[in-house]
Amino acid sequence: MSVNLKQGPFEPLIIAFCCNWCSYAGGDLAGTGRMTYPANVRVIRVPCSSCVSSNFILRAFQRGADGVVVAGCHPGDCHYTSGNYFARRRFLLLQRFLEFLGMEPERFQVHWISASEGNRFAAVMTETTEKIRALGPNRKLRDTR
Amino acid sequence: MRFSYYPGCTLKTTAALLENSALKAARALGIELIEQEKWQCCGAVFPLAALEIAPFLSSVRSLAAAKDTGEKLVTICAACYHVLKRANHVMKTDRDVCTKANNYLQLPEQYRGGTEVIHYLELLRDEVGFPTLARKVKKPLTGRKIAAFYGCLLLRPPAVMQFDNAENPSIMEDFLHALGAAAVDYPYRTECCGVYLSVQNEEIVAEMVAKIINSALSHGAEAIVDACPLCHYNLLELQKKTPQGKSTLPVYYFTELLEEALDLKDKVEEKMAF
Amino acid sequence: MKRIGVFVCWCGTNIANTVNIEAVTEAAGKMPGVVYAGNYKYMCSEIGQSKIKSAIIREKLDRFVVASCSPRMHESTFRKTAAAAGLNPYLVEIANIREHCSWVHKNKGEATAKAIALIRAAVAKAARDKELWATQIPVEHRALVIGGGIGGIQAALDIADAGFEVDLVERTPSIGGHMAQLDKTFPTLDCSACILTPKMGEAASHPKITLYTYSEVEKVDGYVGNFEATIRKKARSVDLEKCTGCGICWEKCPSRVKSEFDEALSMRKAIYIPFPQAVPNVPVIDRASCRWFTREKCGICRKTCPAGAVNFDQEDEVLQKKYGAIVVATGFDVLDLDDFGEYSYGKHPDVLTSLEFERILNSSGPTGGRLLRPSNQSPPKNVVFIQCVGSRDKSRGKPYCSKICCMYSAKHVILFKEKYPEAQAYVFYIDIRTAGKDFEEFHRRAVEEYGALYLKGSAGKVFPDGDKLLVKGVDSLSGHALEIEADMVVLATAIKAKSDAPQLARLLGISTDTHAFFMEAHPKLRPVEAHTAGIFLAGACQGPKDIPETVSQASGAAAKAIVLLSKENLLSDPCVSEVNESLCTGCLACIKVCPYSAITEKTIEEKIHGKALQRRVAEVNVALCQGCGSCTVSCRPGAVNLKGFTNEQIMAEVDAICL
Amino acid sequence: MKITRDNLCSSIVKEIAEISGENVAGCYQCGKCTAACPVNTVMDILPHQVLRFLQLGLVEALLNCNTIWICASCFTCAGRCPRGVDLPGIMEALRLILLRKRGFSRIKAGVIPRVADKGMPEQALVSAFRKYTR
Repeated sequence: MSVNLKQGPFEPLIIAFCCNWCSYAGGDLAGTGRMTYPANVRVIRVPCSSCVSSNFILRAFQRGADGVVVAGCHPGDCHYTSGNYFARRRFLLLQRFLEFLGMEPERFQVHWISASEGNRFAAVMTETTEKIRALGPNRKLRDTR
Repeated sequence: MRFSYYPGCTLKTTAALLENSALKAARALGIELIEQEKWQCCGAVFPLAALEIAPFLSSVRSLAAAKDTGEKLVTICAACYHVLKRANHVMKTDRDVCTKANNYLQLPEQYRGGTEVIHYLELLRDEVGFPTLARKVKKPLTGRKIAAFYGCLLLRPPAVMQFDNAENPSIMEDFLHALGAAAVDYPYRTECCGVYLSVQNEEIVAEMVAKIINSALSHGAEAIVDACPLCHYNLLELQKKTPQGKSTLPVYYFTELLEEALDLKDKVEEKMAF
Repeated sequence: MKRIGVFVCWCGTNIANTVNIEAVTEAAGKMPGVVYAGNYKYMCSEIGQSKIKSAIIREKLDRFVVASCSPRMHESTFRKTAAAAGLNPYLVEIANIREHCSWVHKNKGEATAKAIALIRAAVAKAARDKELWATQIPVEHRALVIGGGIGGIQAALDIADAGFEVDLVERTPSIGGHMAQLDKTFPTLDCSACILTPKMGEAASHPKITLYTYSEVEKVDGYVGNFEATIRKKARSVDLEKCTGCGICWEKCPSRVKSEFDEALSMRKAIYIPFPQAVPNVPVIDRASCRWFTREKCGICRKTCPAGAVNFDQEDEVLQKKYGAIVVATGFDVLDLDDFGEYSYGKHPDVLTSLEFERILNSSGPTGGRLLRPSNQSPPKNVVFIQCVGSRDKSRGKPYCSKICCMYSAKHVILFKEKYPEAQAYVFYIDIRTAGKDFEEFHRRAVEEYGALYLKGSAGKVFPDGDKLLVKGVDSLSGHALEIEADMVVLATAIKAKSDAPQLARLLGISTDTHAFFMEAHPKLRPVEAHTAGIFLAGACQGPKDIPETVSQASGAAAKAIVLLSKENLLSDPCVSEVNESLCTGCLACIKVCPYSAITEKTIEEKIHGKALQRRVAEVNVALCQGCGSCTVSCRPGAVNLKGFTNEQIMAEVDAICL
Repeated sequence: MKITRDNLCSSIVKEIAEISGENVAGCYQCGKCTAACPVNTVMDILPHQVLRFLQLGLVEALLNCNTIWICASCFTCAGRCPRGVDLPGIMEALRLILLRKRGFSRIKAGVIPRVADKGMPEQALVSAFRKYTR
């Protein structure tokens, strides 16, 4: 399901899982700095990128998200020391799995955004939205019930 | 009320109108202005070079003479007020110059700046009082929108002149209110009129005058009033050289309005007003 | 059925300008479980909070959502509001419709739709919130201060004076830091050593302070109240107890090396104390340049030491200690000028950095305080000071202002002119920044009383011209390009973070900014705390600072540490993992991913079909768990859940957003 | 342009300081004097630049500029200067350096009878003589 329910050009729905310490704070900084990015992005706050289960991502696609972003602290800068390393490994696997299912790799992205990178947060969200808008609605994994 | 009075050269010649109206009004208000016996020209500009004493010795003579009579020294001309007050300030604060001046003048008694120099406007405000003045007005200038023009000499430098709030003065407006007129506030009221630049650089002064006149006009003034013969000349004469090419705003000495409000003008003069 | 309240904040116009508050409130009122939805101009205000409290009572709310600014801003505020109204504080959720919505979107329709979606997610999460209770963890009443400059010394003294034990770890052989290198201090021109050395002595003799000089922190484990640090005491090769500091050893030592303390402007020995007032007044052997250690010859120091304190066999000592709080005060470095060839720095001895100039001015410095040109030992008549060398330079240097250069350059001008009243000082500046008590007045004295010619602009090139230096610069105020023949050129070189600051940050689990300065928890409201609880920042390691600022930040950090250390117990965040033992299969995959070793195994007894069976399950130590949630993902049967962020809650959020 | 201590402390710089009694180093070049000056549009060197030139010892340019003759000592600048610099005094000093030279006068021949005829007040003529001649 897309953001605008009305008929019109396709607007993708993007869910971003952001770790509380870096990327969510980076998103806050983007706000404080009034750096605009598309409203298609909806952020879910999690303590660490390592607590984002693949289930959450699959569920998002299943329920109609056109793209999913997981954002965490830069490698080495994890608030919990090592969480993002686990996340990185796990998501590499998930990315391959999604590709295997025939999904465009752009639909699931992992980014490292620090608390001081408000501009990067806005840029990543803008870029992702544009890429997915170009790809069109996601059809894989969708719950058609 | 009795005061020493220093007229100055200009009031005895080209600005006779200023002096006559001021003296007439003073008499009507019961003020006695005793003209100093041997006054000399104040020099028109205050010498700015440190250690130069010769140019203001004449001022010191007048100041000392006033001190001898124990009276405040009243001036009507803004330039004379400026020069006398600054000369007095130097005598009060610069011991070196003071000693030199005294040595040179060989006065019967040493002069150290004891005289108080006041302007005719201050006389009206502080000695007569604007409320009293308002009561004595016979023909109030009700409904007349008049812009006060202060110029430089009364106000600056502020620390020495201490005439009024230099950046936001009110004495002339308060004076106009006392006469029953409406005072027009406009941003150019404390600007420089161009002073003596009109001797050789009329075009510069014309430009400065144009700014002042236009500012007053755009704020609704029907006339402009001043307290300095040179401001008066520049505003009146160089207004004709402004791009409009003619006088658009009548220019008065403040004492002319005083005279009118106190109903001291003879019939012929009255016809000319406004 | 849950009774959820939704409170939408306008944040003045911050939210209300971009988000249709009425539409959002109306939509929220219709969300499942929501029995009340309202809005107010400033929800965080006293009035806003009392509106929430009275709604809780009036509408019998059992949980609520505030749609407002970031939870990082006011989550704790609204949790307190809940507690005040008798609700468990963890039954509160925040929908961030300011930073993540109204501030980043311009289209009101889109922003309103997004705000509704975010609130829907928060409501879905709130519906699954459970009451949570904080647990108590004990506090180790000892502080670790890293860095022995003025910041570290001040923090250590303050904490020790409050009655707590402090370990002060300094990497170099003596405490004192950069301040010990300075000649005079602005704006009072106090002699730097005169005000610093008493503090150094006080730190050394304080019964509650233990100095670890020539030592480094190698590892830090644990968490607030319970850190465990590994400290390496490098082998000094001199016995701290036996040595009397008589100085015979370094007099006799035949190896000469450039002195770090004198910025390489003088030589020191291989066995040395960095400067005469060093604390402790005990030398170290620099083994890399010592003949005994490099060639196994010499040994003069050991032979001559009357106390028999020299010990070539001494080894590094590694100790582990527990701390409740850590203060980081590791200071700064000076920018390397290799990329700034136009100043001829390093090519001509009369071109100096300001820190080098400081040493030349100093009476204990390489020239004994005589200000002479390094090239020919003659007195300089014309000295050109160039400010912003590498500062405010986003191409080759650092984009930030180094903050102290305007003031110390004014100080240098004054000290120079005091020595040579007939000489001329020139200062190239871009802006003069003298925001500090008596700072502007001090700067104006350099200009007006000491006649320094301040030239607005920079110097484009400095090069030798005969026995002088020709400085080509500009005075942008007059529009004149200038040439000045100088005897000496002093470069106000940028301050930068310590080159190994990122490593230390990693070790401590704190973050650094783009320039490797340590990041404070909040730039305005929590300027002395790091993001990690229990770690505090002091001095230039957090950003360029002068001495008074460093000292006040150090005292601030100390005060924060004292607040922590004076507690018997800390309340831990209840948002930690829990194991559902009935689901746990005992695979213990969670133990491998836990960064805090907070998960252990335990054996439980169960009765199955009337038979007692023992089996292995995972158990979370709530004092150690920091709530990252790594374990929840690693758990195959889904037995581990993170309280406050359960799998069910996040799934519900996903569903709500996709609706 | 070469800057040396000799330029900065030349005898003429000292003379200007002596006549005006002002230390030009007091000026920090905020430019308020220029911003406030009612005749800034017709000056070839702006008031704050006059101070800057003096700080740099560039007296020659100042003795050849029209600014010092256009400045009418209205004291608007001095009244507002945050550093309390008496710029009119410095302008006067620059004028005096020239006026004290033998035979120097800024009054153009024939100007006096022309303006006197127009009823210009004595105040103007005396002022002009005091400012333009010696």
